[in-house]
Amino acid sequence: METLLSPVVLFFVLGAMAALVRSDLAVPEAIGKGISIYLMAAIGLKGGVEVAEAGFTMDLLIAAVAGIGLSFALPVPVFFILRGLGALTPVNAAAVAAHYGSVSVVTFVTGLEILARQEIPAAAYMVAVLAMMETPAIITGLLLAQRYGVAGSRPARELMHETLTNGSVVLLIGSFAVGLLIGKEGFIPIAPVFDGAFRGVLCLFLLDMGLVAAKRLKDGRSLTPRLIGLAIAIALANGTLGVLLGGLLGLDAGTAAALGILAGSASYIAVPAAMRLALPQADPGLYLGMSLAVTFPFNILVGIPIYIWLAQRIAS
Amino acid sequence: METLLSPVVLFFVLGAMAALVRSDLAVPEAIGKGISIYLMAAIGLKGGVEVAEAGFTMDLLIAAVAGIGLSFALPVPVFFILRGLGALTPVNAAAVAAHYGSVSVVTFVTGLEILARQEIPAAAYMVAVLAMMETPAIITGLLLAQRYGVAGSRPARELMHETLTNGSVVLLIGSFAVGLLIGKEGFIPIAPVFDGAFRGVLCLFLLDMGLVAAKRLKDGRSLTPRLIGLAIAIALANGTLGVLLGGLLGLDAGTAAALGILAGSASYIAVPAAMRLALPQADPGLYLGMSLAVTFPFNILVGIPIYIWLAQRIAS
Amino acid sequence: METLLSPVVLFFVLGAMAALVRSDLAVPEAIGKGISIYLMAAIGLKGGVEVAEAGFTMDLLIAAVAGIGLSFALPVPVFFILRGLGALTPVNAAAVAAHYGSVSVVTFVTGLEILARQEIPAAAYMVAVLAMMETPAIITGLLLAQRYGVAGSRPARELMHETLTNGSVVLLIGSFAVGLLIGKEGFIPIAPVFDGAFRGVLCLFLLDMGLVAAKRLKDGRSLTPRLIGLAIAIALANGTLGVLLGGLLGLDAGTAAALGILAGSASYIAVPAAMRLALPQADPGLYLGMSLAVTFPFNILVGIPIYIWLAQRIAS
Amino acid sequence: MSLQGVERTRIEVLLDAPLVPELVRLLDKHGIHGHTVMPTLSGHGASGSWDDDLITSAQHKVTLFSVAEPARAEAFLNDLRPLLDSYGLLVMIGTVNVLRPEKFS
Amino acid sequence: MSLQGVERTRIEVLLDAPLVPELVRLLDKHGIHGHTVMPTLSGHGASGSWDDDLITSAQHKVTLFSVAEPARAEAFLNDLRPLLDSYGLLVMIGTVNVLRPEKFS
Amino acid sequence: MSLQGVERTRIEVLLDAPLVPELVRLLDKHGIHGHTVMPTLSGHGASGSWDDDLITSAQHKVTLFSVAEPARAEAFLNDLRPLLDSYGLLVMIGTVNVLRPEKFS
Ligand SMILES: Nc1ncnc2c1ncn2[C@@H]1O[C@H](COP(=O)(O)O)[C@@H](O)[C@H]1O
Ligand SMILES: Nc1ncnc2c1ncn2[C@@H]1O[C@H](COP(=O)(O)O)[C@@H](O)[C@H]1O
Ligand SMILES: Nc1ncnc2c1ncn2[C@@H]1O[C@H](COP(=O)(O)O)[C@@H](O)[C@H]1O
Ligand code: NA
Ligand code: NA
Ligand code: NA
Repeated sequence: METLLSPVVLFFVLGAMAALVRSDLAVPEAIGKGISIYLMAAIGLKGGVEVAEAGFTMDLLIAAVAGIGLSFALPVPVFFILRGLGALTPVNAAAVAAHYGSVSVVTFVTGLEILARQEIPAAAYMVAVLAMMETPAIITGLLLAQRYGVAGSRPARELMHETLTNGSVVLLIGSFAVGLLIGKEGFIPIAPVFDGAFRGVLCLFLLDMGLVAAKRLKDGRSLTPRLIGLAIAIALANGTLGVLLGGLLGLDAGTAAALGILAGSASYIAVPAAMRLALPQADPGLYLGMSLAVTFPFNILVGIPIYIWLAQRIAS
Repeated sequence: METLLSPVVLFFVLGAMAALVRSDLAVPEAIGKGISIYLMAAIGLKGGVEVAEAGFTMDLLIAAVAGIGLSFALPVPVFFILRGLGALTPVNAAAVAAHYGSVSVVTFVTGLEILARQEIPAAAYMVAVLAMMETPAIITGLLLAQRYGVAGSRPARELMHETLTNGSVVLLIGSFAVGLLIGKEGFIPIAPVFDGAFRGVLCLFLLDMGLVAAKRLKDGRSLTPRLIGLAIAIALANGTLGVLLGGLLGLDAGTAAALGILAGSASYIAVPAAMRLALPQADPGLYLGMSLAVTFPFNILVGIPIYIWLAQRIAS
Repeated sequence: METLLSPVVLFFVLGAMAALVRSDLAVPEAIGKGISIYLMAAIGLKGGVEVAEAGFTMDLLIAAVAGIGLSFALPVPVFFILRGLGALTPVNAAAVAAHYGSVSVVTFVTGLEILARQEIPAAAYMVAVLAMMETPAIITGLLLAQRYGVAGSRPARELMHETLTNGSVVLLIGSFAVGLLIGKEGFIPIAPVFDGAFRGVLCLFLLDMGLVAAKRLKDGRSLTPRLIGLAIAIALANGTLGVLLGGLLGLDAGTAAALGILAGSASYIAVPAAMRLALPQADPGLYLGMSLAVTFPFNILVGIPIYIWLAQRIAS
Repeated sequence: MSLQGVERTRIEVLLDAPLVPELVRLLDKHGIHGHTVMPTLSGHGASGSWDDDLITSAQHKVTLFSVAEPARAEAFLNDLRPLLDSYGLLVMIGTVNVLRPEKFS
Repeated sequence: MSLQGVERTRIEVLLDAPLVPELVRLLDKHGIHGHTVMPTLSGHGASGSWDDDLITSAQHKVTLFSVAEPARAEAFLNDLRPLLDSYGLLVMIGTVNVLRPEKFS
Repeated sequence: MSLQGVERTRIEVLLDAPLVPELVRLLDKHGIHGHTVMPTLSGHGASGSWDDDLITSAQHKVTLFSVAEPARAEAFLNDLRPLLDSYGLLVMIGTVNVLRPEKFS
C-alpha cells in the first residue's frame, strides 16, 4: 500500500490508465530512449561512487557470483515450465526463458527507490551485479534452443560480441567505473543532475513505461490467459529464489531484496534485441508481451513489495 | 515592462527574433513535445500538492463552474463576430471559435510565473480549472458548425471520447490526482525536477514557441490584417470577461487574473487536433495562425499584464 | 592527469570506448541536438549575467578584437600548410582552413570546466568572444577558395546572411543578451537549470560526442595518418598562438588560456553546414574527420591542459 | 524488365497525423488490412510551406502506404476521392511486386 | 494493369540537409512548386557509411521527393546532372499516378 | 512515357531494426554495396499493430531500400525468400531510373 503511494509507481499507473482509456498521450521515442540512457548513467555513477567509499568487500564478490549464477541457471527451469505448462515451441520457450534469466533495469531502480523509502537500503554494489546479470541468460537461452534443434541464425562469436557490447551493459559498467574514479568529491558538481533529478526523471520514465506496457497488453495477440499466469508465476518464483539465495549467502535484508528483484525481473531491452537477431523464428510479441506487458507491471505493483517483505523476514 | 524582463518572456522574444531573421535555429520536435509533457505533469503535480494542503474549498467549486461555463459559452459570441466582422465561412468560424473558448497551457503557466514574480499568487486549484476548460469549447464549436449545416465527419460518441481522453487533459488531471495523493511529503524527493527545474525548462519551451509562432506569422497565408486584429480583440474581450467574472464571484486578485488569462488564451494543442479530425474542411492555417501566431504572442507580451492589472483594480 | 579525472572528460572517454568496441550504444539525435541548444543557452546566459555584474571593460573589447582577428587570420596559414604538407586540393584546403579558424563550443565549455576545477577562472565575457569567433573564418575560407579559382555555389549576400544568422550564433548572442538584461537577480529562479544542471548535462553530451567522434575515426576513409598529424599540429599551433596573443594583450592566465582554447579548437557545427552549402565540391568526410574525429578529442584530452599550462607560465 | 513476385497496387498518401485513423478505417472498409506510417520533415505546396513542429500535431504530416490487391485499391480510391480536397491529401498510386502475395489480398 | 489517376513523374533525391534549399530553388526555377522532405537513419555507399548524428547537420541526409509534370521533370533533371557528383546526390526517377493532376503541373 | 536515366531494380524492405545488419550482409554477398535506411512510425498487419517505442528496439521497424542491377537483385531476392517468414519481412520490388548507373552495379 505504502509502496503504491510512491510518485514513481503512481506515474506508472497514470500512464497505464491513459493507455487503457485509449488516450493519445505518448512520450516521443527519442525522449524515452534519452531518459533510459540518463537513468543507466545515473545509477552506474552512484553505484561506483558509493563503492569507491565502501571499498570492494567480500559481499560484493559473493553477490556478483550469485547474480551471474542465477542469470545462467534460471532460464533452464523456466524453459521446461514454458514447454510443459505453456506448451510453447522450443524456440519460443528458449527466447522467453532468456528474458527471465536476465534483468530489468527500471524494475531494479524502482525497487531501490522503494527500499530507500522504507529505509532498508541495498548495498551500492548491486548496480554492478545488475550489469553482470544482463547477458549470461542470453547464452543459456541460445544453448537451450540449439539443444532442441533450433539453429541460431548467427555465428556464436559475433553474438557473444553483440551481447557483451550491448549499449546498456557498456553504459552501466562504464559509468560505474567513472563513479569509482571520481569518488564522492568529483560527484558533487554533477550531483544535481545524476542524484537530485533522479527520482523526478524516473517518474516521467515510468509514465512512459505505463503507456507502453498497457498498450502492449491491449493489442498483445500472442498473450493467452495461461501465458499471463505463467509470466506472473515465473516472476514470483525467480524473485523468491533470489531473495532466499541472498539470505542464505548472508546478505543484509535490503541487498537480498535487491537480488530478489533482479532475479524476479525480466529483460525488455538487451535480451529482446539479442533474441530478435539470434532466434528470428521466435515470436517477439510473445516474449515482449510476457516481460514488458505482464511481468514488469506485476513487479512494480506487487512483486517488489513481496520480495522486500520476504527479505525482511528471512534476512537478519 | 517589469513583465518583459522576466527570462521566460525574453526567451520567447529571442525565439521570435531568431525566426524573423530567418535563422536556422530549431528545437527538435521530440524535445518540444517532451518538454510540454514535462510542463503539464509539473503544473498538475504542483496544483494537486497545494490543493492537498489547502483542501477543497467553495472557491474551487465556484472557479470550476465559472471556467467550464466560459469554455462552453465564449465560442458563441466569437463565432458571430468571426462570421460578421471576419467574414469567415461557418465551418471556419466554428473551428476558430472553439479555439478561443478553450485554453492555452503555456499562456497559463507563463501567467502564473508573472503573477508569482509580482507576488499576487493565484489559487492552486486553477490548474484543475485549466484542465476542465480545455474541452467544453470543442463541443460548442461542433454544435455551431452543425447548426449551420456543416456535418461533422465523425460520430459524436467517438469525438466525445477523443476530446475527453486527449493527452493533455489526461496528463493534467492525472498528475493533479498524483499530487493530491502524494501531498507535500511525497513531493519533496521529486521537487528538484518538478519545481526547481520548472522555470528554466519553461524558458527553453518559450524559446521554441517563439520560433514556431513567428515562423507561422511569416508564412501564414490565411492571415489577413483584419483577422490579426480580430485575434487580438477577441483575446482582450475574453480575457476581460474572465477577470470580471472572477471578481464578481469574489475570487482574489491573483485567481481572477488567472481566470482571465485562461479565458483570453486560445488552444493550440488539444483543439486544433480535434478540429482537424472533426471539421477537416476548416482551414488549419487559419485557426492555428490566429491562436498560435497572433493570440499567443499577444497574451505573453501584452495580454497577461493587462489582465493582471485589471484584476488588481476590481478584485478586493 | 588531474584533468583526465574530471567526470566530463571521463564520459567522453567512455563514449569513445563504447564506439571503439562497436557497442550499439547511441544517443538519439534529437537528444544530442536538444542538449547542445541547452548548453549554448546556458553559457550565453551565464556569460551575460556575469558581464552585467562586472560591466563592460577594456579587456572585453581587447579580447573581442583579438578573437575576431584570429578567426579571420588563422585560416590563411592553415590553408597553405594543408596545400603544402597535406597536399589537399584548393577547395578542400579552404574548407578545412575555415574550420580551424572558427571555434568549437563544447571544447570551450569543457575548457571552462577544467579552468574552474583548477581555480583559474576565465573572464565571463569570453562567451561573447566565442560567439564572435564562429563566423569570420568562414569568410576567409571562401575568399581563399575563390582566390584559387573555386567558384562558391551561392551569392555572397545569401551566404553572409546564412552564416550570421546561424542558429548557434543567434542562440549564444541572444541568451548572452538575455543574461545582460535579467542580471543576477533575474537569474536566480532559473539557476537550477542553467547553472546547477550544467555540468551533469555536459557529461551526457560528451558521452555522445565520444561516440560520434570515435565512430567517425573508425570509418573515416578520408583520413590519412598525415592528415591526422596535421589536425593535431594545427590545433597545437593555433592554440599556442591564442595563448601567446592573450598574454601579450595582458589578459589574465585563465582568460588567455580560454583564448588559446578557442583558437586551437575547430568548428564542427556552424562551419561544416556552411561549407557543405558554399563549397559542395569539398569533401565533408575530410573536414569533419579532421575537426570532429581528431582535433576535438585531442583538445579535450591533451590540448586544453597544455594551453592552460602555457597560459599560467606566460600570463602574470 | 520482368521482376520477381506478383504485382500489387501501392497507394501512398501524405496526410495530417490526426487523419490517419480515418484513413485506416476506410482501408479496412475495403478489406485492406495492412498499412505502414512514416514520418516527414517539411514540405511545400499550393497552401504554403510547413515544417515539423510537434507543438501542435494538427498539421503534423505523415505518409501512409498500403500495398493492396488492385481491385480493392480501386474501390478504396473511389471512396477516397471526395475527401481529397477537404483532407488536403496527396495521393500517389503505383505498382510494386511483392513476394508473398497472399499477405496482400 | 491500369491504375486510377493521371501519370506524373516522381523524382526522389537523397541529399545532405543543408542542400535542400538549393534543390528547392532549382525545382522552382522549372515551375515545380511542390515537394516533401523525409528523414533517414543511416546508409552505406561508395563513400562509406553514415549514421544520423544531428551533432553536425552537414552530413545529415534526407530524402526529398517531388511529383511533377513529365516535361518539367525532364528539364529539371537536365539542370541537376552537373551537380550530381559535387553534391553527392542519389536520384531515383519513377512514374506514379496522382488523383488531382492539376496540382502537379 | 520514357524517363531519363537507366533502369535499375529498387528493393524496399520493412524489417525490425536489429535485423538490418543481417540484410546488409546478404546484400553485400550479392555484390550490392549500397543501401539507405529510413524510419517508420507505426503500422498494422496480420500480426497486429505496432507503434514506435524505442524503449525496446527489438520490434522497432525501419525500411531499407537498395537500388541494384536487376540480375544482382534477382539473386539477392532468391536468397531472401527463405527468411521472409521467420524475419517477418515486407518486401516491395519496383523499377526506378537512376542518373549515374555505374554507381548501382
Ligand atoms: N498491405 C500492407 N501495406 C503496407 N504495409 C503493410 C502491409 N501489410 C503489412 N504491412 C506492414 O508490415 C508489418 C508486418 O506485417 P504482418 O507481418 O502482416 O503483421 C505491419 O505491421 C505493417 O507495418
Ligand atoms: N508536387 C509535389 N510533390 C511532392 N509533394 C508535394 C507536391 N505538392 C504538394 N506536396 C506535399 O503536399 C503538401 C500539401 O500540398 P498543398 O495542398 O498543395 O499545399 C505540401 O506541403 C507538400 O508536402
Ligand atoms: N545502391 C544504393 N541503394 C540505396 N541507397 C544508396 C545506394 N548507393 C548509395 N546509396 C545512398 O547514398 C549515399 C551516398 O552514396 P555514395 O555517394 O555512393 O557514398 C549512401 O550513403 C546511401 O545512403
Ligand atoms: Na530475472
Ligand atoms: Na480561452
Ligand atoms: Na579555432
